Amino acid sequence: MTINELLSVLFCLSGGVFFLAGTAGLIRFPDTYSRLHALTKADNLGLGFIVLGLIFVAGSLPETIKLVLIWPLAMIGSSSACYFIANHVHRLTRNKGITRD
Amino acid sequence: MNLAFDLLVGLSLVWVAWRIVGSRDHFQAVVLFITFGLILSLAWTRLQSPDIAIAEAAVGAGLAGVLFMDALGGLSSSPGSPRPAVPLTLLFPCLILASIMAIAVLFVPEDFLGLIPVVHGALTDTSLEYPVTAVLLDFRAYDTWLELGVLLVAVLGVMGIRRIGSISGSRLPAPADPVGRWIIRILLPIMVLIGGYLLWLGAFAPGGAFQGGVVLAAAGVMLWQAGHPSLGLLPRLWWIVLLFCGFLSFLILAFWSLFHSGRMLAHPENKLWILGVEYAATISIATCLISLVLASPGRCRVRDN
Amino acid sequence: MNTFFLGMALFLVLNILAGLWRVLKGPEPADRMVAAQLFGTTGVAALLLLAQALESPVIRNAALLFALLTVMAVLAFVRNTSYRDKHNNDH
Amino acid sequence: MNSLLIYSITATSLFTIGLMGLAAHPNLIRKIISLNIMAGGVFLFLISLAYHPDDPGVDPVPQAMVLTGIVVTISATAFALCLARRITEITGSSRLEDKPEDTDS
Repeated sequence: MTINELLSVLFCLSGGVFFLAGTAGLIRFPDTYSRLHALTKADNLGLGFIVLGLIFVAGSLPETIKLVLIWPLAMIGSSSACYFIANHVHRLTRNKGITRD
Repeated sequence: MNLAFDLLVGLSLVWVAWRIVGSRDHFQAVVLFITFGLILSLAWTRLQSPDIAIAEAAVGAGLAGVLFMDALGGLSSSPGSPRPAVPLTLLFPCLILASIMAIAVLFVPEDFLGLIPVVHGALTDTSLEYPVTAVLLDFRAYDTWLELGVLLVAVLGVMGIRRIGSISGSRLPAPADPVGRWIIRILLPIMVLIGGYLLWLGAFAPGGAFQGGVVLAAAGVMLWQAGHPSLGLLPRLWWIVLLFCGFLSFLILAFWSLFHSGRMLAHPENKLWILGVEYAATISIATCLISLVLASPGRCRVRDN
Repeated sequence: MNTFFLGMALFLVLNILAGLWRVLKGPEPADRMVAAQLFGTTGVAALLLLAQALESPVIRNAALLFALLTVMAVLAFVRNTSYRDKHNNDH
Repeated sequence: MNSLLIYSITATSLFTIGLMGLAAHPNLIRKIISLNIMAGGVFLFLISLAYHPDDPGVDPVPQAMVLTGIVVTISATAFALCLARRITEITGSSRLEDKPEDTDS
């Protein structure tokens, strides 16, 4: 096992830990706002670690660039989705007359 | 490990499908259906069909989600039925059907090769290097041609139901807030780029007219979601030209080869012909799918009693 | 090495299955939507790992598309539910 | 027990589950989702027959058929949803009941 493969395994495993944390957060957190943390923080970090791990074994330069491109795109997508959902929930609770800080 | 992965994906597909059918809440069923598409694309990946995984990614994650969410918003949100979703009298015939089909699967011979040798033998006759694209655009060009016809019929049907003649007057969603406009400004050029890249890739690697068209369609729908009329900006004539250009280019190719070689849709000698047909088909697929999504929301213009 | 990547992908699929509990339980539609978006990110990672494990780099295109497109369903969801609320308030 | 068997049996189960949903649900959106599940089952069956793990690779003809099939399915879904909207507008309900209600109004 070369040093590259070892690093790759290490980073992928830590990415897996973050995904596990994200899933646990999705299931265990009490309300919608806190569940959004699982989406925007834990899973994006997990994806970042897995991308980082795969870069070590990706091979050619174009493939590496594609891999590196995927992470910021996924982050843009999920963070804006988080904003939309949070905005939506906030509007709903405000319309119902429930104040929630 | 392969076997474990296959078992897990298969079981989760069946379970998710069962939950989709069994759930009372319609919104829950739609979200589960989006997840179903995701797991299905993992199965396509495992079965070494990257073309289908790409198409499923664009259709399942993008277009189908938008269509069903729109439909949930438009149709009345009546709560699910209080009785059990699946009656028992239906369960037994379906179980029998499933077991008959499963037993039939056992009789598929192990060394069943299908059409692989034929396709690979004929691949030297065509100017395309990637077999799936060669099948789509050359060997089974009739299928692709009529498939474009089906898309056109679907668009005409939707236009007929909505009683509208073009999508230029179709209802716009409320303009997205600054964040929505910002992400669309970032994501849209990348999506158009990927659509073109997939189209270019199709001659020698997984990609091609269908995948490129679906990705471009998703880009158009996303633009529309930001409150921009996207294709609705076009004059009606240009919109019709874009809708029909794929179908018409196949028609022209058919007649051209009929006069030159005596057979309809024979192998064109020149690679430019195939590329032209492929590009026209991509534009038509994208235009048809965008029109289908854009034309559906809102009420009908004329209400008859 | 490929077996390790396939095993990681399997682990991510297990994560998705565990997260389905939130979709089923849900109480609000927004919770279900959060779960769907989370599956999108997990699915991107699983597809990337599968691309490495099965040695077919074109799968990365599919992963790229998932990363780009999962937000579309959220946009449609927010638009339609807020429209429906406005509609209900009118009557 | 190999991958071919797993995926084909999954495909037949998906087809049956979709059929069951199509018959059981009165709501039109649910019927259309069930149709989509059935389509997924058919596609999975075709591809599982096309897949050969050994040297000849994957059969391109079913792949091309499924590729066209996916695009046809999404356009048919859009058309069906449009029809469902029209039915809802005319009858005022998005359900198909066994006993038709009085729709005099």
